[in-house]
Amino acid sequence: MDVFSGEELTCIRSDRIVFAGFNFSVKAGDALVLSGPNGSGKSSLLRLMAGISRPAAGQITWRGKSITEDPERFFSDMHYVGHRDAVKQALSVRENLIFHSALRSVTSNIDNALDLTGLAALADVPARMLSAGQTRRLALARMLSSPAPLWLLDEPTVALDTVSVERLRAAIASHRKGGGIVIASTNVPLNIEDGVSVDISTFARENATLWSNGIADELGTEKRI
Amino acid sequence: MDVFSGEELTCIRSDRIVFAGFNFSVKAGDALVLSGPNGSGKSSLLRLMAGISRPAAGQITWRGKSITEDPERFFSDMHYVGHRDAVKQALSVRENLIFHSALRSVTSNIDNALDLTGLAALADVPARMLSAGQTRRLALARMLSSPAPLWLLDEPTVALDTVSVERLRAAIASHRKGGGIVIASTNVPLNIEDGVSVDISTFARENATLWSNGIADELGTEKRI
Amino acid sequence: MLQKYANPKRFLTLANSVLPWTTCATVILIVAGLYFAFAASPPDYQQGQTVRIMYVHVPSAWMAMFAYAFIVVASAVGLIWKHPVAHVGALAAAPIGACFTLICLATGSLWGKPMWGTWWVWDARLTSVLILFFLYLGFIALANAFDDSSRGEKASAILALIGGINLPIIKFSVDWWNTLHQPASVSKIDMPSIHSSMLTPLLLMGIGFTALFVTLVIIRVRAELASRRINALRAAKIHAEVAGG
Amino acid sequence: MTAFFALIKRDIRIALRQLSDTLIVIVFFVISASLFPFGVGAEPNLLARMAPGVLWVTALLSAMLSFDRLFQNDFEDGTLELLVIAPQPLWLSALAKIAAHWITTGFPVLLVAPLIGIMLNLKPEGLAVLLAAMALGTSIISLIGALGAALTLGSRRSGVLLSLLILPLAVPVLIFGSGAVEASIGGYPVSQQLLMLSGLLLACLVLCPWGCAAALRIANE
Amino acid sequence: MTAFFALIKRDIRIALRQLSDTLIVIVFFVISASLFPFGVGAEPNLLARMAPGVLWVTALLSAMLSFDRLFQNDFEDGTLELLVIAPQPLWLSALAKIAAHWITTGFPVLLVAPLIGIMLNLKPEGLAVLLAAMALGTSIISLIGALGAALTLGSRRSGVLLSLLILPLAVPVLIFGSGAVEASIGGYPVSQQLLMLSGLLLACLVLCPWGCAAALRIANE
Ligand code: HEM
Ligand SMILES: Nc1ncnc2c1ncn2[C@@H]1O[C@H](COP(=O)(O)OP(=O)(O)OP(=O)(O)O)[C@@H](O)[C@H]1O
Ligand SMILES: Nc1ncnc2c1ncn2[C@@H]1O[C@H](COP(=O)(O)OP(=O)(O)OP(=O)(O)O)[C@@H](O)[C@H]1O
Ligand SMILES: [Mg+2]
Ligand SMILES: [Mg+2]
Repeated sequence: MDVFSGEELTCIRSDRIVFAGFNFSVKAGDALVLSGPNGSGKSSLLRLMAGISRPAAGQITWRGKSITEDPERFFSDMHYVGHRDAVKQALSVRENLIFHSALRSVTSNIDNALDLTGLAALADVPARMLSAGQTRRLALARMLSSPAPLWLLDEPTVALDTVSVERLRAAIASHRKGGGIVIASTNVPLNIEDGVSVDISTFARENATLWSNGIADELGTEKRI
Repeated sequence: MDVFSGEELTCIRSDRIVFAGFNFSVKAGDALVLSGPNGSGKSSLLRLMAGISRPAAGQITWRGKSITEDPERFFSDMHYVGHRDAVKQALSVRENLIFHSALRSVTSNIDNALDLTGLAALADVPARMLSAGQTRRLALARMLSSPAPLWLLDEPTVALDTVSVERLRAAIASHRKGGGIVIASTNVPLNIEDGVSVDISTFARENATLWSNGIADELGTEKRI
Repeated sequence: MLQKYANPKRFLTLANSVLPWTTCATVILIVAGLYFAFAASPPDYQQGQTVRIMYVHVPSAWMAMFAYAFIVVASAVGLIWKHPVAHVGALAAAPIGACFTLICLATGSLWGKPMWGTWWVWDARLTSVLILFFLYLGFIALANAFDDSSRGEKASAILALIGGINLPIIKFSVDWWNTLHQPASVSKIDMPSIHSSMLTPLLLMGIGFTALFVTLVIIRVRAELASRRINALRAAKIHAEVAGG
Repeated sequence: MTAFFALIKRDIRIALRQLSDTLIVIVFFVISASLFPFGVGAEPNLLARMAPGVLWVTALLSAMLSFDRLFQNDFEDGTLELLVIAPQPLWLSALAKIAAHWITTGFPVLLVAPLIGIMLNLKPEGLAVLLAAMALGTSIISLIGALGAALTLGSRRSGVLLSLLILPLAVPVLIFGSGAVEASIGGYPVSQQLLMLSGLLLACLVLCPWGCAAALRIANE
Repeated sequence: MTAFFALIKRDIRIALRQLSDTLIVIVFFVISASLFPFGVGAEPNLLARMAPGVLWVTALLSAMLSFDRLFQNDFEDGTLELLVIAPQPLWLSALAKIAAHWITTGFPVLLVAPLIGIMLNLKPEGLAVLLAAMALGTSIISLIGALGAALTLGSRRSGVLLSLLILPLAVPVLIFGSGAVEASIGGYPVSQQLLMLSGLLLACLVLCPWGCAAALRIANE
């Protein structure tokens, strides 16, 4: 059974159609890797999937329900790590994690997350003093500190050193073994075991803009633009 | 003859010695690749080399003169691309480049830089609408738009797609062929042809801090603390 | 010469040998000053007993300015020669100077009530002392506003240098503008125009306050250096762990 | 609700990371209020007449200074995205941030207001009313300011105009607030002004968190 | 010098694209000054007495709203690093940013000041002097404010800390500025006050860009 799927997704950014007619569906334990050149819409797609923005057309389903129908449930089943790290410079590493886990209803294991990302020794250091890769690890630790079946990761390996990349790969593997789903975008080969790879740029519509050559008609009026 | 060199460099961040006794020297056409795990001091070293911060001890020489002696000349001979992209969201891609080239005294070729980074089509788009990789390319275009013999690059390939990485590699090769110098930090293999690689973490001093166990003595009073 | 004592270790050795002397001097001078001020000097023929406020007011006004001058010099040394201890010294002196300024303001307005009939007037000298007080507060707040202590001490050092213009304004405001406040009579360049029975306690208190200031600064610098050493050791331990694991 | 309090706690912790930060709010209020004697001259009667107006303007200003940062930091570092997709309603998160803002700026202002009133020769009869009116007024200002801050975030075009419309909304607060103080000094009843302020507060409590949530969602699209 | 003007041009362009930051200063100036008739009652004589002081204090306080952002954006996105290592002196870049700040905030305030003066029953004799004094005064405030902004860059709660630093330094401007207007209304000569303001401007022109440059360099260490 498909746990997470999307149908005929169209993304419009500033009146330009970035991609259209994108379908996906993943089951428990699956991994989906989004690739494509810069600007092809990987981040935009992940933001649609996470419910941060709404698709211009099409819909996304989580466990048989549209994600707009019961957003609270969907949001508590999902972790999103975007380009930006959501790290508060003034707070210590641990305080950052405590805050983010308080936003979620499930119990969380912060020490475990710190160990998994190799940040345990830095727990009480202000985040301002972290290097670029350490900051990125803190963002990943946020995800590892509380369980959720769906992980949406936007270029998770950026700025990580090789040891940390290995650790992340191990975390993804064990997450999938437990029935978790991972959808990640990347520009470097991620080498996720038997992950399905999709090149999002094949769904681009050259020269298609919302107001040119009747795209608005084509999308139809019953689908929200 | 050494064009750019540093002697016994020591870097202190928030009272902690990140590395000490680091020496380097590069000649025209050389490439130096800095590696090391997250937090080992790659970015800190590049900022010392660029003259953004001052070493706690040691000195850096450009064409036989300390860079603090004639900073204006050194700065006009150097390009630095850091973790942060220095891109103004409210300005268009071209306006961003025009501004940065106005800061430099040499004439610049903005259209060429746009072509080299594949941003020509996006020239009049506000930078706010760029994707992560496109923003990074804009930062690199700033460097390509005006000539300077020394390039200091902090993880230049972050967020770039494979085509852009190839383009960057080509730009670096042609820069070196013209007698340019490249110093780059990276966490992923950069494959720069016959570039020298240094692992900065071998210069770490465990337990060494400014205020503890007489480090200030050790650094000596004739070297600035 | 300066270079030598910029080093935390050497500074501590020096400070520890000086401290007992300044402590003794403080106690002796202030006790003697208070005796002359309250027992051995006459009331003023015009101002009566209230003149005794002067023996606290004037020395603390001097110290308010002296402490700020000290901060300016220490900041300049810290910025130009990059001596870490100079910055620590400036930070140590700031709260002490702020206290002297507050005492000067408080005793001044206590004195102002019987003399001028009001607690406060917006006259040039009074206003510039109030500004000095705000500068102290700004200096302290700025120095403590950064996670990285070295950032804070450098930023506040720049503030101190620029705020230094206020000092001549305070000093000469009474000569430049016609104000209610008394012009200088003790600290005039040529000869003091004040009777020696009043001058003695005034000078005793002045020197005593200076000794007090030096003592307090040394104590505070010592404490600060110790706490930095502890923090630094802690940070080093953390990062050694990071590098190791 | 744990998320609600976690958000408040985090914002307060960031604001109060060190003690000097709290003191600064108070010092700012004191300094800006004490600027008026410099400008106007130190005549006690004149000062006393101006006191209510001065108090309210400086209170509004000290709150104003902090609004552009209210959501900006969270927006830029990506925390706001996470609040949008946190498993709790966004308006509740917005309300939590507004509450934290009030606690860290409105409340200290409230505490020192009587002192500044005395410094400006405000008659003692006015102090109790001043406190009551300020408690209401600073809350309203926090709510309205947050709405303005949310609107200016990201979506530049519409945000600018809307925030300019928002700012004049604070004017009624100033009018009723200083009106109440004036009335109490003059010995007139103040219930009408306080009632108006309470009504405004209620309206803002209903509208502003909702508006904030909508604006924040748009900013993150 | 091309870099100098490029910097001014860029800052003005950004200010025009993000109008809210610019307009908020003027709107606040108008609103807070026009509050006084409400707070004090509309007695023409009393208003006229207060007018110079109120004008100066509200102009200073509303300028305060804009300093927060002066270097902040450039600092966060990394542009400031590049200014530090640009092949032109950093104090010149700082001066360019200060000039742009004055053009986008000080100058508009100057333009509306006479209108507000009339609104507050300021005698027409005072308007010319008001303009002259304000032209000097707003420039000084821009210079001092930039220094404060540079010093507090990267600190916690920089907005409020900034005011604590700037307001005391700006007090002389206030005293001489409103003094000049009051003197001109009373028919006294104003040359002494204007001379003092010019002297202050000169001192600030020498010290502030230098201080800014030093502070910006430290902020990027
Ligand atoms: C809050 C109000 C006051 C402040 C801020 C203040 C400030 C100062 C300062 C800064 C000095 C040091 C001047 C110097 O050494 O050149 C000073 C000295 C002095 N003050 Fe005040 N003062 C205040 C009120 C008064 C009052 C009410 C009186 C008495 C009428 C007074 C009498 C004096 C005298 C006699 C000196 C010594 C001048 C000399 O011999 O140099 N002050 N005050
Ligand atoms: N702003 C800062 N203040 C204090 N310490 C800092 C600051 N930035 C970095 N550090 C510390 O300095 C050390 C070196 O950091 P740096 O950013 O140079 O590392 P890096 O090698 O570039 O790492 P990365 O691969 O993650 O970018 C780290 O241990 C970090 O904790
Ligand atoms: N905030 C925005 N407003 C308008 N358009 C945007 C915005 N962000 C991105 N775009 C446009 O949408 C398209 C897709 O951007 P997106 O960020 O999804 O690309 P991406 O595949 O993640 O690229 P990258 O590999 O560089 O991260 C791009 O063409 C970009 O120009
Ligand atoms: Mg992306
Ligand atoms: Mg780095």
